[in-house]
Amino acid sequence: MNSNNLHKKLDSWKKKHSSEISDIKESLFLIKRSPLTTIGLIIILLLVCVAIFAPIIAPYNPLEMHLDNRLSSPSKEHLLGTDELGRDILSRIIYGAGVALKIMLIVLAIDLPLGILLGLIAGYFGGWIDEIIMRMADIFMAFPRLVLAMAIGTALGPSLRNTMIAIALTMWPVYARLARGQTLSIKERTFIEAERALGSSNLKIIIFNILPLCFSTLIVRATLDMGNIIRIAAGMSFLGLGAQPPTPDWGLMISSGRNFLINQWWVPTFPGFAILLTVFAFNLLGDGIRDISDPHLRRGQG
Amino acid sequence: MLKYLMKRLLLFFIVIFGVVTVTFFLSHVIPADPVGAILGENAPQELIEKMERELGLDLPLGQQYSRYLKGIINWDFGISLRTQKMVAEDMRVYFPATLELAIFALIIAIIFGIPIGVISAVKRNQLPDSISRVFSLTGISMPAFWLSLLFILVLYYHLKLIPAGGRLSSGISPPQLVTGLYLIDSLIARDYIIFWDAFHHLIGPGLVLGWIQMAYICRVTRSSMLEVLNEEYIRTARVKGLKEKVVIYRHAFKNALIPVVTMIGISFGYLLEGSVLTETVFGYPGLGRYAVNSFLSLDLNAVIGSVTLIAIAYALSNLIVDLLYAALDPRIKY
Amino acid sequence: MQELLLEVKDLEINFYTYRGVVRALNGVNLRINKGEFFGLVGETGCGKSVTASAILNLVQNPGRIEKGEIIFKGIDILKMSKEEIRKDIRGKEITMIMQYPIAALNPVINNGEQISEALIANIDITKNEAEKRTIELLKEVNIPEPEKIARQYPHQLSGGMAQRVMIAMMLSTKPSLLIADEPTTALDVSIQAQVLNLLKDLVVKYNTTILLITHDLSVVAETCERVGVMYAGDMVEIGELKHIIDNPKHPYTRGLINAIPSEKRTKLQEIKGSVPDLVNPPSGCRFHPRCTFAKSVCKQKKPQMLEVEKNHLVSCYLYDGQK
Amino acid sequence: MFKKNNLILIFTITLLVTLSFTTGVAQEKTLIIGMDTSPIVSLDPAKAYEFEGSWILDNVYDKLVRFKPGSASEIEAGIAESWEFDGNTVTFTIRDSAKFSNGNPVDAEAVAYSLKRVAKLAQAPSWVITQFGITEDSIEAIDNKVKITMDKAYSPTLVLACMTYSVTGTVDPEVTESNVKEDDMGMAYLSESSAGSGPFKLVSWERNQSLVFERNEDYWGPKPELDKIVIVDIPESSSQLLQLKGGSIDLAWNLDNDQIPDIEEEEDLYVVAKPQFKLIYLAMNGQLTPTDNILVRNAIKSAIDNDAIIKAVGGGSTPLHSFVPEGMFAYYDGDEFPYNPDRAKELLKEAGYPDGFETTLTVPDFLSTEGTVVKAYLDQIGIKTNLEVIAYTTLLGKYRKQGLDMVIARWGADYADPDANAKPFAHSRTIGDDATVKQLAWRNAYANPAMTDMVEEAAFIQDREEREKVYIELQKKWQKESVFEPLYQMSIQLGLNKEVGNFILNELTQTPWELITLK
Repeated sequence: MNSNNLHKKLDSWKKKHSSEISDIKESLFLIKRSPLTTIGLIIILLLVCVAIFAPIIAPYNPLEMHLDNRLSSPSKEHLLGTDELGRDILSRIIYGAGVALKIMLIVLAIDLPLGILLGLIAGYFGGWIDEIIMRMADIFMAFPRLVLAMAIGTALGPSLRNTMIAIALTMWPVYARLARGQTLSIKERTFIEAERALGSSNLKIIIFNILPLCFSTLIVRATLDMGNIIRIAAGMSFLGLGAQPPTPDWGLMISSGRNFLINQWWVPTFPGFAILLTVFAFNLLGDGIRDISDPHLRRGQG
Repeated sequence: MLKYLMKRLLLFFIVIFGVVTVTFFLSHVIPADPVGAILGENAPQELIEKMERELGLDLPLGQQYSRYLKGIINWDFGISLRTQKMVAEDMRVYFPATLELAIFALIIAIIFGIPIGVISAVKRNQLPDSISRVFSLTGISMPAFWLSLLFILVLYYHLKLIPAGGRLSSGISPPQLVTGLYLIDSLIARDYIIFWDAFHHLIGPGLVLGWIQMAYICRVTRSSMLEVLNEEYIRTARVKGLKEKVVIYRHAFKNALIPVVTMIGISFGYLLEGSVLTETVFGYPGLGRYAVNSFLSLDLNAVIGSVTLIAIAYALSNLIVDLLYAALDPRIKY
Repeated sequence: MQELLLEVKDLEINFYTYRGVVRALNGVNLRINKGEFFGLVGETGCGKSVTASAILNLVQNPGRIEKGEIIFKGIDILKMSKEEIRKDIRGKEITMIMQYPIAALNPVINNGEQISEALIANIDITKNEAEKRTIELLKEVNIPEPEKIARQYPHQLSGGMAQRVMIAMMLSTKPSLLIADEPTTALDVSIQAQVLNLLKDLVVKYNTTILLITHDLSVVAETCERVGVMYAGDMVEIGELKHIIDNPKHPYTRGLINAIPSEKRTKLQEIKGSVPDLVNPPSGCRFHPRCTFAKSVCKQKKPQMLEVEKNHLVSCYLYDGQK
Repeated sequence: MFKKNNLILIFTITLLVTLSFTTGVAQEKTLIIGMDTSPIVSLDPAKAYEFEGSWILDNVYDKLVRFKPGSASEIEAGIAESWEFDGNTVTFTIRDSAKFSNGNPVDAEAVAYSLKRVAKLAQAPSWVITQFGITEDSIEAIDNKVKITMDKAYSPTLVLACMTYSVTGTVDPEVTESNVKEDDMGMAYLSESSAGSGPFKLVSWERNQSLVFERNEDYWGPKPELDKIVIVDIPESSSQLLQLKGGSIDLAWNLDNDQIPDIEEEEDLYVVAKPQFKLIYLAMNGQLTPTDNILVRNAIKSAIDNDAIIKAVGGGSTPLHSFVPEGMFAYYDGDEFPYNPDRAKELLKEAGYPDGFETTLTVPDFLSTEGTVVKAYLDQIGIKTNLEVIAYTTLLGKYRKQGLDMVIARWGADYADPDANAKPFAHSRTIGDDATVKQLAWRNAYANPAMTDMVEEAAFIQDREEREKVYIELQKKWQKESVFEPLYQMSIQLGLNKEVGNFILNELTQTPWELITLK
């Protein structure tokens, strides 16, 4: 009885959202068809696995020093060599995956809600609230991101947490603007008018009608930014404004390894490859998703 | 048009005001001791306090802020603690260096980025597209500081193709100051040795920044071209029997250029950003390195000065892009 | 005997999409005579526009011409090289006007230049002459102040004006065949008639053949001499205008006619069911699931074209063996 | 006979040819140095206060006295031929042969002017002389003598050691006075020009590019072999190494310890190394729990393996357990708390922290390796250490407000006397704002009146041996009670091309440029 009811509900839901469902199906198909996107996705999945199972995969403890085995070149024991404190570089890179992913996820976890909130308020209510929020956004966007992140990072003091806050503060305007634009366009649609006529409160309209639509747009944008976040965080660490030693952070590893560039090239080089590969994978995915989500680009791709 | 320009200018000043305010308060909440750092760990307390008084660092924050605003209106950011010179004067030396580097990189980026992007779009999902996408995505994904290190290792150390860093070789003195851009100044002075030397020094950092920017420009060109190639008027052009080259370059490209121009404007901002890291690694005496050093030593006046200048340059480039729009797209009239 | 201009034989086009292969054209046959005003009617998605694209060799990815012939003036276009088609066919022999004229004009090139460009590309003419000729052409399509319009950009034009510019452009090279793909659909009703009449006049003047593609039977009724009706990638009926309007044979054509509001009918009849998904088209006659007369044979084999009267062909088993 | 004549002939011809050759194609002898010049703020002796600046100024300006080449304890005559201490006064006799690089003579007036200028301008390094109570009024030029009156009768070794500092460099009053801007006594002008009598003069300074020096032909001492010295700004140590190997520079100033073995491998390069009067130390807050507990502090002192730290930074440094560095008068090499993790754990237990505790260790960015290693050792005895690596400026800001739990920092002696380090490390009578010397001990909120008395007393002991005894006693006490644990003594290690010779360094980073040779 109950399950029957559920089925019915599910069916009606499916019917109601048939276009969305087929959209998702189509997107998945397109991802599968684009080899580059697939490669990106596979690398990311691998990376996530590496991050989760780091303690199992990593051959050594990433923090363990062996001062008698400093700066040894890649060998059977240490596939990517050791750093200036005799730590195994491969293990540090493996653990670094988790650090990089964590930074990215937390930044997005701050920015998506923040951007949506501000964008919704600005777009839905308009007027002077809109004006204030958007001018704030303009000001924050008037800095090149790294410079602003540097300023905030310096002010808050260098730490991984503050790096994430700094990067998040530089990125919210993008999301706020998107959410605002989306809100504005949705607001004018007839079904919102209808809801309002039926006496729904602003909050209810925002939560049930506007929010879900904003969210999907912002998610697409977020996939485009994922690589960027990791890259900027690495830059901050490189300048000494990010992760603190002995954290196995890739940017920090390059920063402390840069003086060994000539004679112990593996110390700064491998973490750089790790950053490149990760950001590259996220960009492949982001590009793919953007291609798919853009109706103009979708057309003719089939 | 005039009204639009006025509105844009007003916004410009609001943004700059905001930037200065944000930077000021950000940099003054830090419990730092820039004076102590400059005077060294051995400096006695009285001396530090004396210098702080001289610089007005002992005043209440509000008072310091109003002093700053007054100064900035006269383009006076005070004295840099680190270099002991007027910040405005320092920036006059460092900014042209960054400008030269940025322009050089931008030229590289445009020369390569646009054609590759066009080819990529035209040969969509074919081998050239895949190659160019991987190439440009690599550029976008590349940490600038790391690429700079690799360039030094490979191009300088192993291949001896570029100098290790700096703006001129040690024996060569800068040309007569006209624009501050060595390439142009040396040409004005007809000193080709300086020209060649300055050019030689630009290659390394220029290629690093250029490659990264090229990637962005290439990407935007590609997607913009793809969008345009789906437009009806492209079909019309084909129906007319125009050559494919004409269809792509005259009909599609001209339309696709509009977002590309925006990207180039934004690129300029990215270049300033990239120059922070690249200049540091290459030891290129530009504004980016000046900003980093100021940040690290919390040389507050210099921090505010360089950030303000960067923001102005950034905002100006956006303004120019907006005006360029009008020139490119007859549909836009302000 | 009328001279044959274009013959489409057994044209089959598939689109390779994510959902599977869309069988857009299922062996279409079509003959267009010189100087005639031919109408191609059907619902959206029935393959009429694809047919037009195929004639210009502009079928876009992921579409592919699987088999068939398109014989234009005795030569199979499909066997020509891309470059030959571009040089000798498109622009010179066959041109096309589109549904959304403003979108079909390049927004960053002024109107005059877009026309003279077509002239220069196809005719041995200097730039100066081309510009002069452009103004004349604009006059011919009844554009007031042609010099001014030539200097303007497409976004400054109304839809009707833009379509006139398109017509001037596409007729500038005196092509043998002009394909008009829904030329009036996007225009205001008052302008529609003007544009259609203009087309009619110019066909005579330029001695051009027109292939008019539309979903609107009334447009066909006003202008065309012969009509082809398409359904789901099949040509179901071809005949002179009077055959189709007054004596439709195919059940689908009948349905279409019945759906037109007119004085005679008090009740509009809708065709039951919906257009099939061409990834999995119905077997045999693609119309059979919606056909009230469907027999078992209809499900098994695609019916052949039968001449039910002179110049009136139908693809339906109802008439099998009648003649 | 014939044979001999022949030989002479051949010899003469060879000589002539060689001579004409060398004079004809005589190349300027230019030494090119790669250095991160960004620390150099000003080249005015009254203002410059960083190693690089002082290193340069020692060769552009003459001081009253100086250390013998390579030494940091033996004083020799500078611009003053002789000197005489009498209670709280000292009188220097100025040599008469010295000339400024523009030909003006160097006289007692000029010396007195320069010292008064330092006192009046009161810039960063001025305290090196004003600490003796020297003011503008206490400096007098009498004929060819300069008489200086101090507020107390300080130990002559201490006073002379301070007089070797570059701040006492003699500037040309004429040049300085003719370039005064807004009462600055020529400070703006001298910051990028030179008006000295040293072996070299500054020709140009293009910031972030290069500094160029030329020989002062009027120098009173031995004629320098070099014609020119160019210091090129190369901020990155790896770039310096590369350019040294590539031959575009002759000397790399900012090499990392780990780059040294690479230089030693190269056939045409060599290393000049010298321990410096600079040390890296760990300090604990004397007021905050739990480091206010002496047992906890001693546990931490026992927990750290100094040798491991030296290894971690790439070797080349010298172990150090007290505040007087090796090479300085009254050096003491004993260690009350050598590395002993078991003892550390016991001490911790005794202090009431058997399971350790959590704390924050703040280090400046350039000492992050040291911080990482110390953290690892503290973690081992159960002290959970959060490492905080921050910019030096920020660190100093917190440090000066007594706001750090634990810190690793560096300290450099300004003059070669134990007093230079005893004061900051051991002089602190109170931790309140009324303290007279708010130096390292005070910054760590640590007061020890008994040690403070000893520091003050030692500064006035005239007898060298007795003074040494007091300092050694002080150091033992300091090791047992204080909040400091020295980690190591820093060394300077330069990479040079073998064509450069006689490059001498002392513990205060001083090099007589006039002695440098170049093939």
